[in-house]
Amino acid sequence: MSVTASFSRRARWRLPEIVFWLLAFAALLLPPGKHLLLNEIAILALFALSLDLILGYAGIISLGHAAFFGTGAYAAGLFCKLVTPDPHTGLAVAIVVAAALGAATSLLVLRGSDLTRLMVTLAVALVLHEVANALPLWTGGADGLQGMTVGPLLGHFDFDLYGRTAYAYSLVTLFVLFLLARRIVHSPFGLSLMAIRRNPLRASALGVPNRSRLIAVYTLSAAYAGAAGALLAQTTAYVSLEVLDFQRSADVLLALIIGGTGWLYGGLAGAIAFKVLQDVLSASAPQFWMFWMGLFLVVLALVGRERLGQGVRGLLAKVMP
Amino acid sequence: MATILFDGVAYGMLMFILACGLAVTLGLMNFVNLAHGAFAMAGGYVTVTLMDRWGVPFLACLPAAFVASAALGLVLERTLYRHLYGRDHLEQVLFSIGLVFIAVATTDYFMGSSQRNITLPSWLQGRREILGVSVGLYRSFLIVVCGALALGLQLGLTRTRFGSRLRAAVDDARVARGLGIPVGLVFAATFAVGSGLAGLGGALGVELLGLDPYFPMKFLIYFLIVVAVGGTSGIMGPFLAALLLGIADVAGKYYLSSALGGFVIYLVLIVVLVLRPHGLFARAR
Amino acid sequence: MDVALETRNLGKRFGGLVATNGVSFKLERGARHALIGPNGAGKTTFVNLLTGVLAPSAGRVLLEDEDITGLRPETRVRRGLVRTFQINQLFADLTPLETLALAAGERLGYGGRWWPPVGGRTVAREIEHVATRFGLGDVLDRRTDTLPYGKQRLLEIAVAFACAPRVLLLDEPAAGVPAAERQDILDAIAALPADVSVLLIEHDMDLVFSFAQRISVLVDGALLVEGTPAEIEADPRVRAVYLGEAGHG
Amino acid sequence: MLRREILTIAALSLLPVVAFAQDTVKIGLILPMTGQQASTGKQIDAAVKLYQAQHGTTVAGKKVEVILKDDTSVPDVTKRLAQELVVNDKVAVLAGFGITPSAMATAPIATQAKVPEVVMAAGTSSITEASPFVVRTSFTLAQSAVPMAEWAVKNGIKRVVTMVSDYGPGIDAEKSFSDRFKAEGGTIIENLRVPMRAPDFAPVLQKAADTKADALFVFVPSGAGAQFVKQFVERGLDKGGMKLIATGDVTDDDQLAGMGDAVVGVINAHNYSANHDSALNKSYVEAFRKANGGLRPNFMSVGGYDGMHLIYEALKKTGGDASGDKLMAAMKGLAWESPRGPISIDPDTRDIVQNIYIRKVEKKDGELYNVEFATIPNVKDPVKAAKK
Repeated sequence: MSVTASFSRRARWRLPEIVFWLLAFAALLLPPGKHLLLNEIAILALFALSLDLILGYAGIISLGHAAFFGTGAYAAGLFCKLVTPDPHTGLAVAIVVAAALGAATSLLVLRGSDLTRLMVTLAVALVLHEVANALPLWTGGADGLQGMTVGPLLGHFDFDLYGRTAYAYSLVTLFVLFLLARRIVHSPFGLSLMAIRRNPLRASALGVPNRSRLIAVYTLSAAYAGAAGALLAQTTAYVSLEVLDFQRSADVLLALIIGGTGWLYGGLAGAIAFKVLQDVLSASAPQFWMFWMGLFLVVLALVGRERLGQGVRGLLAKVMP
Repeated sequence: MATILFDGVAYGMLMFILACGLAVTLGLMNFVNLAHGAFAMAGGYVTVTLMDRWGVPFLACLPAAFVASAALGLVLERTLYRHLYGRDHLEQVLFSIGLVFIAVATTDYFMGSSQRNITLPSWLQGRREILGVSVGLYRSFLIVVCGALALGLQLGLTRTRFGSRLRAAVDDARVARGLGIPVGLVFAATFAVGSGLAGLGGALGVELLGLDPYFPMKFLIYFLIVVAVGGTSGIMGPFLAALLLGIADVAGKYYLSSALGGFVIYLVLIVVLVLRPHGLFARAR
Repeated sequence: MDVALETRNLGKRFGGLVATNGVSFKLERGARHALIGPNGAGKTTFVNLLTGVLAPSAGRVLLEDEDITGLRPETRVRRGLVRTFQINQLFADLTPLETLALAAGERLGYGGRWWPPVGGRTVAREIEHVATRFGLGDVLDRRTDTLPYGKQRLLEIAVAFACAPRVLLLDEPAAGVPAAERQDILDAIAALPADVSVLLIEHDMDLVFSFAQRISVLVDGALLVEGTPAEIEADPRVRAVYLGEAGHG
Repeated sequence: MLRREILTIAALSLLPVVAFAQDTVKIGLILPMTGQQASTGKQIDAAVKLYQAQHGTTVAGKKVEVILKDDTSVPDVTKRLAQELVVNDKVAVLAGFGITPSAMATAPIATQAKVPEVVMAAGTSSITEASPFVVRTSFTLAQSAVPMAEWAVKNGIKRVVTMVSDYGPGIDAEKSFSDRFKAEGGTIIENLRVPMRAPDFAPVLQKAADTKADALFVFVPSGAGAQFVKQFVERGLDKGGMKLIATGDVTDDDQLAGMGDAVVGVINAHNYSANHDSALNKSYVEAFRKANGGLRPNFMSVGGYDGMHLIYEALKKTGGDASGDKLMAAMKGLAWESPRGPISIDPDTRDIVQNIYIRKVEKKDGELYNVEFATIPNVKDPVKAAKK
């Protein structure tokens, strides 16, 4: 049947995807040295993936996504300190807490222009930042949350100085959540999100309940961001106010735009490009790397990420979803 | 009480001058220019350098700051910005953040990363009793200058040929071109004036806000708040929003404890935007 | 007499402007009814009030005797009140397959599912059925914006049809379609099932008179007159309105 | 296969990661070179470079190599950089740390890898307690705030309003000042805090003015000081008879010259003034300015300069042995003369012991300086002292 065949083609795994993940896992076997950076990349990739779910798939732009990242980080940190050092339950708790915050604040971003949403999300993150600063008994205030001793992974593997355990943990979490996201964007729910992003009026004329879908995806995205925050808290055994900082929201937005919105690998590619570039530039020019980074962004925008990436993307889009 | 109100008004007026260029580019030209603060910073550094190095009097620095920033705006508009009109908002974000990075790094390289200060002329220092209220002379100066500028802008936008051309160009660039309006030039001139005003605001703000290479990032949030709350349909909305922001900020910090005072302004922002997604003073659509 | 869709004293004002003025209107079950009116008569506002995009300032909307005035657009769609769009509002970079899957999936209650992939057996069968009916079978996998305009307009109707309408609002379905492809659209409309009540909002008098059994005329936001095509054609007020509007109709 | 891999990782992580018997001793210098704290990073970086230019790059037969990294003041980045420096570059010492959270985040690495962490800037008291490998060459806020409180009481100031930036160091300053001031019989009328994002001080200053206190004690991070003092004067508080007393961050040497005459007469307490009267300091200031285009060294710079001195001296004592335990043992109790005056490392707390000077801003040779007029010798961190 042609229709069924067409459908099954939509979600099929392509070779480059498989290669990508094999490489990511193979990096675990590298000699120690780069796993710490890889861990940071995996966390930023997950964070960017979470932003892509709302920006690329549902059209909600956010300049305050750190609200959920930070909430997840603090939730994981406090849970580790107060309840149990086991990382897995901590991760689960962080996801639930961030998702709850996402559900609660989703009502604020249901309508409005890009500018409105930009400002509302930004304001939510800033409020949380101030709240965290105002509760030093809980969060440690500006000194950061200390005294986290994260338990071993699966009860066996300690988070060591080399960061290999950390990278393995973050990568597996990223991979599992990526699989879930991949499943979701190819589901009827994902399809309806794409319709809402393109034209909300039209989507509702097809019977799509825009509000509940947006609430659902915003909550989901918050959960993902919370997971990323929890990974950061657990692999660094430390949470500071910077997890809620404006800079963090801006960075993840930059990374996602660099990689391209609306395809799941955009956040991943962007995170790799952004972090590697930052690492290389700031190692070679600690005082002046911002200039080169800025130049890169300007050129990227002027040449047009579309045009620049069209060759590459066109090729990839054929083989990746 | 009156003093607090007065302080807030002065602060708000300054914010308006700094942000009104953004209201025009974002609101009228639909361009997300997150690098707006860089032009303000340019004006600030022009002033500091002129005063420090060549002893130019403060008043003479203000027009210089305007002209320098406007020229910078014009050059960048003609060479870079215009290629991004009508492009995706996200690409504009990418571009303008990149520009901020470049501006910050370059300024840091040439001007150093420390805070810079100016010394006001003595006739602008100190306080006076006016109608029983003790007011700062510099803040009074700010209110007079910025108030006059706001009035001038409003008249310029509504009463002059240039204003009507701009509005036509913004409404529908194609139709405007058909009517013989040089749309590209109108946009460039508008952009330059907006940048110039930001530069002037930067010069006026050194005394109150300080000046360092990270100025464009530090105050971006405030500029965006002014534009978002004010709505993007003209100049008066952002003007009122800036006043409101100034008064709310100052009064919030005065009457509430620090912990609350810090985020009262953001809560107000959320409430306003949820109730009026297009801004407090936007015309209903 | 069975009423499919009804408005009672429906009104809408924007500030001082009255866009819809006390419209009481009935669409009978299985009707082929047309709504005409000069430019600016308030047809678009009226459709937006019916579909729930706008909230009325006064009056009620009833679908099969049930009050739906406060319902959201998507809820109305699921109750069977479906519309097509006058200006092309299809999802340009999705395929007809995806667009139809969206409509059919929502109707069959799969729309919110996030685990199974798009296009279960029921939905696939439904799409094949609709695609065959509207002659879209061979273009299902192409991007919508690469289709000939006539096909796009057909897809517009097909998508609405996939929502299983009981009342279908057709907003200028043939506007802008090249003459060569026009007949396909007319055929598709003519072949709509008899139990679907159709309200055609149209400028094109040829289409109106060939299709409609009843016609309502909307002028300045209010119903001017309603009757059979012959009655409308003979009505001097309608003539006055249309002659007054130079070069139209 | 996987199992063996895991065992290898486990085995590796047990080894202390230190370079033994190598000819080069590497120091990982992590500073905020960009971002709001960039001026701190630049001062310290310049001082470290100056120290190496003056004292050579070889000590006890070892070549000392400094690797500079920019952490942009984001603590998780600091931590990652520290880890990479330890694992990849095998540094023997971690140094720098512009802000408290950065130093705190790195402390577990220092403990785990047994690598000394020389804190050259961050000023919260508790940092040295976060790891037995932390040693500090900057200052603690309480070190400045407590002598300020004592001086105020002795000089007839009875009723004080405090105003601090609302974050860790600010709260430290507020608490230590208030506690001591009250203990000495003074009255704190109100503790005001300003949010970190506070571009306008007008409202808090108005609040302070309304209290009609004898003096306003203030801590704001270096950088916000100039605006604060200007607005203080603009509000006429100085003429209203309210004294302004502060920690030395407010009248930071880095910016003092450009602050204008408004700051003349501000009384403050701190560990270093570029105007400190000693031969060593005069040559230090001169060399620093020469190497950095006229930039005046501030209290951050001496933290970096003395930090390098500490590392060099410790290496001399160990005869070039750069293992963490030996270096730490050598560092404890070291005493020397710094450009700021005599200083030493408290062997119990690994925190710095130094003179605190009460200063007044004055114009000398047409430039503004913090002129020292009273000395409180050998001040230990009062917060830790109180705990004993």
